[in-house]
Amino acid sequence: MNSSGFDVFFLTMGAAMVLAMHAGFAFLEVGTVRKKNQVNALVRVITDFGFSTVAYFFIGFSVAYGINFFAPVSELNNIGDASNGYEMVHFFFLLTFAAAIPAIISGGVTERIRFWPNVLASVILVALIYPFYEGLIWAGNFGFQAWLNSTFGAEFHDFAGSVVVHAMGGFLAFGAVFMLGARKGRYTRDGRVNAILPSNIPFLALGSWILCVGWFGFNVMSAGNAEGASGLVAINSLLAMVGGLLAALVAGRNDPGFVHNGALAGLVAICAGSDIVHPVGALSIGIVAGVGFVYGFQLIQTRLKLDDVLGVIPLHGGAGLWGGIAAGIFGSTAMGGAGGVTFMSQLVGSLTGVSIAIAGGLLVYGAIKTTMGLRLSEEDEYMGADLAIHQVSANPEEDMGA
Amino acid sequence: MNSSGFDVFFLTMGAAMVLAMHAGFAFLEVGTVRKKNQVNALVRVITDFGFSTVAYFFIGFSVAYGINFFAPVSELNNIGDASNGYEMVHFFFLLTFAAAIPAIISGGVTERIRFWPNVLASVILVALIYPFYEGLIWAGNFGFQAWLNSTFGAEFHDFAGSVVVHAMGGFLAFGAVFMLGARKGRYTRDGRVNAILPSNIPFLALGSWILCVGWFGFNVMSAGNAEGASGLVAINSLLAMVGGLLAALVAGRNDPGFVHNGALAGLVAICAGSDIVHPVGALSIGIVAGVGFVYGFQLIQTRLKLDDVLGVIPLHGGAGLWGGIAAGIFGSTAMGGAGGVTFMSQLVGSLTGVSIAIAGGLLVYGAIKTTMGLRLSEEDEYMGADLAIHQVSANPEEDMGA
Amino acid sequence: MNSSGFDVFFLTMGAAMVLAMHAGFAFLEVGTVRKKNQVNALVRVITDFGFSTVAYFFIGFSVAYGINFFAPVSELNNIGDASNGYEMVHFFFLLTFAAAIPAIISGGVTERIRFWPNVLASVILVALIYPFYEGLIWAGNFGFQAWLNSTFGAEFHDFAGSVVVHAMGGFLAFGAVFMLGARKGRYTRDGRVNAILPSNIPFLALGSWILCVGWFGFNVMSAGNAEGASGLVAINSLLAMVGGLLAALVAGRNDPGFVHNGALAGLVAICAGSDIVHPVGALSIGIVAGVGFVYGFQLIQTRLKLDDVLGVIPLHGGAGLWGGIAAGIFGSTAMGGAGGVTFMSQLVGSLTGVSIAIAGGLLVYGAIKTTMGLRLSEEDEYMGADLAIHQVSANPEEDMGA
Amino acid sequence: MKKVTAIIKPFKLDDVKDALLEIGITGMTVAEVRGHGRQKGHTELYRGAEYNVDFIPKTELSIVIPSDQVDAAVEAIRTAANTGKIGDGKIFISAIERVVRIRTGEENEEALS
Amino acid sequence: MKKVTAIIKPFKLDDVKDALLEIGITGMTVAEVRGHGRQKGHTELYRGAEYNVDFIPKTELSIVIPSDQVDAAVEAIRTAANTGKIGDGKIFISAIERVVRIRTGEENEEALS
Amino acid sequence: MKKVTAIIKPFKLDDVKDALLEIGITGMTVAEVRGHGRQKGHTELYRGAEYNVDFIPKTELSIVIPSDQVDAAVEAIRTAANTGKIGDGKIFISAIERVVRIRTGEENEEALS
Ligand SMILES: Nc1ncnc2c1ncn2[C@@H]1O[C@H](COP(=O)(O)OP(=O)(O)O)[C@@H](O)[C@H]1O
Ligand SMILES: Nc1ncnc2c1ncn2[C@@H]1O[C@H](COP(=O)(O)OP(=O)(O)O)[C@@H](O)[C@H]1O
Ligand SMILES: Nc1ncnc2c1ncn2[C@@H]1O[C@H](COP(=O)(O)OP(=O)(O)O)[C@@H](O)[C@H]1O
Repeated sequence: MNSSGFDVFFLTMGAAMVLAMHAGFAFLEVGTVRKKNQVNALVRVITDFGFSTVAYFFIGFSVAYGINFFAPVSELNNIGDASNGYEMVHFFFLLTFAAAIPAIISGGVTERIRFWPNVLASVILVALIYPFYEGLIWAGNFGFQAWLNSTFGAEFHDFAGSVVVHAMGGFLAFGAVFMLGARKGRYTRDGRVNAILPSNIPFLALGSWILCVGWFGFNVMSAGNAEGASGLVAINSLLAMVGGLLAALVAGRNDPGFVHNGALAGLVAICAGSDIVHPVGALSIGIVAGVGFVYGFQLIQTRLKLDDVLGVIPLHGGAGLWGGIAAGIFGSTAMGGAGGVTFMSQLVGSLTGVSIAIAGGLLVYGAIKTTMGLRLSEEDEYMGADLAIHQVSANPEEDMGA
Repeated sequence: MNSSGFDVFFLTMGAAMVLAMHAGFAFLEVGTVRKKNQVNALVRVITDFGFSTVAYFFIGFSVAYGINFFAPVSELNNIGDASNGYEMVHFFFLLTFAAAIPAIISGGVTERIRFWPNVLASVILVALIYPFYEGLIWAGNFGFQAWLNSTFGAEFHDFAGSVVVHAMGGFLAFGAVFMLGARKGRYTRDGRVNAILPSNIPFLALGSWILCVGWFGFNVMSAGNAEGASGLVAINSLLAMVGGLLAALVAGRNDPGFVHNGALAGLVAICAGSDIVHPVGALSIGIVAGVGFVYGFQLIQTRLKLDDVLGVIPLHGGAGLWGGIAAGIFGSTAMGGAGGVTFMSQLVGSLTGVSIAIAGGLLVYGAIKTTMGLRLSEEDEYMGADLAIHQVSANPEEDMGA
Repeated sequence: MNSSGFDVFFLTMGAAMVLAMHAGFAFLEVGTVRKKNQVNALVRVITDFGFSTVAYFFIGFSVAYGINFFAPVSELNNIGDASNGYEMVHFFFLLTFAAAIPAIISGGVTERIRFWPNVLASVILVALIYPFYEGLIWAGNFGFQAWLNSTFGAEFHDFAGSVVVHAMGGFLAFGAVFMLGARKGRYTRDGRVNAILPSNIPFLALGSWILCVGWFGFNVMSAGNAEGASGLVAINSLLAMVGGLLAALVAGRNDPGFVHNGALAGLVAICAGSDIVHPVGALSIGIVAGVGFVYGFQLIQTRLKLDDVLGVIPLHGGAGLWGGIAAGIFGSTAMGGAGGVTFMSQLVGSLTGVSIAIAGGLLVYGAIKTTMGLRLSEEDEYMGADLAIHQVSANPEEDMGA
Repeated sequence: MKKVTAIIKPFKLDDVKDALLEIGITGMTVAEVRGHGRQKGHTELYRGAEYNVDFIPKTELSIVIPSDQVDAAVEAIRTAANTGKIGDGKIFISAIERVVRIRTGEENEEALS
Repeated sequence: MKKVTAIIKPFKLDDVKDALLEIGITGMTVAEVRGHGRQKGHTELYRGAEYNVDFIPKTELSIVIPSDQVDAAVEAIRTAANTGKIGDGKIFISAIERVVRIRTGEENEEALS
Repeated sequence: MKKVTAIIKPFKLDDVKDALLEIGITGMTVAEVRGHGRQKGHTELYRGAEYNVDFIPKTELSIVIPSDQVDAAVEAIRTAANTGKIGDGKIFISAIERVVRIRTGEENEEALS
């Protein structure tokens, strides 16, 4: 029996689940922003996904893996050792990761970013910056992994992308949010934070649930083929999610936003080590991520005065970085893990990713800001991105009275 | 190792994903109609699904494939060469396609159709008309495919149903919409169109996302068994979806309804050729479908004066027809495709389907109109289908003040 | 080829689908309660899931199956005969069933239960009471199945948990609802029922759709491994769902709540016998479940004066019990089923489950009521659980005016 | 000047507005209200349980006009809002002492229209 | 005739309505409003950030009645709406010059009730 | 005592509120309304079809105050609500005969503030 068909099936399910996560990103954002920006959140997320696909198909994938699809179908079906067009569904699966980069950033820049400058940034990030680091870590490009291995005794281990995807996205958002500035009315003249209340908790929760469920495709299917599917990855994802949500419940004093984001923080943090840490380690990793998210969110908004609307810097950036490092701690055999990792490789690998992200974000968003401008006019921001950009509100029948 | 279990697994996932698409149809409609018709949209879609199942189980499936399930369980488990009851999950998978017919039409006739006459139409379509054409194309009934093959050098190739499902549904809707007439207030006395604004863009987007994700089950699992799963089908579906959404974004000037429906137009159009066209061909097919939807929608409402509420005639009918023909263009080896198709077979096969659909729709809805009546009373239409048919509104606590 | 990887894949999909069902439970409840209790419904469901995971991981799973995970990863990956960490994903799959217990009860106790006492009850049920009965039936503990076999000629057959999960949850809810008492204003002084209208039908329907789709993971993946996947289980689940929804449509006179819950009643009832009854038997089982739900719901609220908000006692309890018994009727070869069941074993096995649930529910909720109190203060109940417990409403921007 | 406030059935708003425009009254303010009157509380059944609908959705239309237009306005509203069924609504007339247009500061009759 | 307008706490509406019905006043119109007064703006904390609640949800109840019923109506509203806490609301009385029932054209006292 | 009712642009509410607080007027009631006037119906295009926006969202602010504060209040509202563009709104002044504070039973001037 030919196993390629099964692997195509396996990755199709994974890709569909991570594709669904993009709907999750959209609804998490729809629920968190004000009503006048809901439509824009929806359109921006799906548009970013569209342009990301094009960017990764024509450029990004070959930057990372040196594979492209400019050959007749008959050859495409048999790239590599595989048949059944395995490499094409593999592309699809990895694209859904790449496209998560703008989806993550979206939650930070929402309610005030202009439409096309945002698209441009997404394209640059998905075509070049993300695949550069992705290739460094997952394709062994430029000898970085080999160097870590010879220097610190192991490669940098990031099974499903705590750092490659999440910390990358979260810290790219840092540059974007910094360049954009805070929403009008977010800070008083004397520097206190004004709360801007979310529009719709059920949509926020819906987004979180979709992300949670899809995440099992993100993590388990990161094995790449059905034969390698691992029950350990599944249970660890579960326990980290639970650790994150329960910790955020307590630290966030029952706030629904914290609870539902806490689950995601746990999942972000477990990606890197889900195939090597012990389930109790996964629970601990999740707990730290959940508490870290609650305090990180408040710290960033009050101390750093960064108006990161959904808290993507602490959620994806902070928890992702923690996940990369935590794999070096809880993955060791001393902690009941499977071993094969070293703390130093994890630390250096993670910080390298974070540095690239911060530098890349400042650069890309800074350049766009100075050349074409990043931000809606004050009037458009006041009116809301929905009417300003899309000429329609979230509930047209009710709002626009026909 | 016995592969039937895997194929059952494969098709169960496919069927579950396409079942989910029916929720997608429901929410796309809920979001697009006025608030006073939301409940009816929901109940009508799930009810249609229920009656479709009964109709296809007792009649439709044997019309198309000559298989029925009126034997003891022990025999059912081993119909055909398969074990593990493969044919029964195959029925489930194909039913979710058949039931898409009334789900598609629903978006055209909503806000004014009576409940039970609509059920009756759904039953007739799913028991007889759809399976007749389905059998013609997918089961080789009545020698139609053989004739195409000998006349034009290839069978009509419709891998996942651009024509068999979507054009069929979309052009059946033509007859339904025509017989029903426009919603009250849709056209002014001097023939201009009045906009009737959608109630809820987030629900519309939710519906679209569910459809997009489920579509990968629709297309990839159309292989029928796990061994045949094809990465090409997956990547082509992705690229056509993206082509459709980006084209509709631009052509529709950022309108959220066009963007989210554009993705679906791309997916409709790629069904037929997803296993044979090149990914760049798929992107092109999607782009044409997306632009076509935007202009087709406006054309139908302003020129043809058909009040097709969700635009299912251009979306499923137009894009489906285009998909059937496009497979004959982009599927050729000259265009980098896998070959094995001819333009003429695609054209004739597609137009045959469209003709059956138009004739069938006019006949069925016309007959019901003259015998029992199709349309809500003016008063009920004004009050809304929710209160008129279901005695409850979409937000009872708020609307009906307790 | 090693099949463990495929089985891990198989159960991961099953677990993810049943995990999604918890979102379904949440939205079914969000839509049914009043607006002032939506946030609480969301937070309570996800929190219950979190604590259930911890309780089942540390205690419940070993109560039921004698397996725990307190060993290094290298050993965990090979528990039992399996590799790839199969037992860990098996845990995940079974946990999603165990966690359904509080999710089911939640719909009965909503709008008035205190937060932490509810968590405590969930933990006790998932750590001890549910796994006790689960082990009795599914792990052959304490010789109960052996006794049934020798006494009545067959073991108690509950393929996917009509009784083990649903009747257990539904009748545990009986004790909870009884101990809590009715919502303020639910009954007039002279004993008539006041309707308390649902807040949001689209969310209710969304919850139902998510549950319906996820259920195919619940049932089909109950085979435990891909080789055992059965098309009969899939088609039977489909037909029972359809039977339930159509019957509830008619009996409930087009009410959207009844239709969408009727589908679930059919699915609850088919779990037990889905692998042995004939599809037409499944349709009949669903029809009875759908009608039974409509009348059971009204009976319980008007005659028994139990304020079971979502109707979980008739939905999960009533239909679950019926499903357990029905497997003994329609599963017989005389009815075209696969045989291997006896009516008496089904009856005794089901009633044993129901008895344990009623006793357990009264005991646990009674004990918590007398020691720490179960119910919100009158003022908090009036204000709503959202503001009382979570300091935030479902639409903060709109409700809390910033 | 007088204020004419009409409580009408919501679906009659468009007709009433058109009738007022026809006689040259263009300034008006509308609010969603709920009313109780002869057309009063009724009891409905929802899934076997009763509930009371005490207040019925109505639309409140207010126009401030010169005193000599009151009769014409009342007539226009009456004709347009009438369905002949209970619950058609009421018109209340009261005195307005002064009117100011915010934009220009114009007062009274000049500020109307 | 007089118009009696009461700004009350929303959850008191049912009690006030019943109290008015008891003294024979059945016609009333209700609107959702937001109020500011002694019970004024407070600052709350949401996820570590402050926000101001300047206006508090209130219900505005208007009844137009013959002048001689005003005292009874005021008394009924006061008793029913009183919780003794700040923010219980106010009653405003003003003159109504004319009333018309849309359905029948009846005027003034006949048009009330 | 007088009732001063201002129909203003919704986004000006905060400014108007602050202006009133500044001159010592703290009691106020606000409602969401829709208005028609000089700034009237316009036609928009949605997906190739036209629709009419007949009424524009406005905010209605009512304050009941002693007669001698009316001028100050009108001035404060005018200044704060003015954008100079059509649709800025109107201020209507009418008489209030009696005011009662529900909580204490205080009447008239005492009941204000
Ligand atoms: N005395 C009143 N004061 C204030 N509003 C009233 C009064 N009487 C009636 N209304 C309003 O007018 C509406 C219609 O009045 P109703 O008595 O039901 O019918 P009709 O106008 O045909 O006599 C009521 O719903 C209520 O909003
Ligand atoms: N002068 C006023 N003009 C208009 N509305 C007022 C006035 N004073 C109070 N209100 C309304 O009455 C409500 C209650 O008044 P408040 O001063 O808070 O408490 P109390 O009625 O107990 O004195 C306010 O929220 C506001 O809606
Ligand atoms: N005569 C009137 N009676 C009641 N409300 C009015 C009247 N005239 C205007 N309004 C209200 O005031 C708002 C603004 O008036 P408009 O004529 O558009 O602009 P402006 O105030 O600049 O003259 C209107 O939308 C309406 O709500």
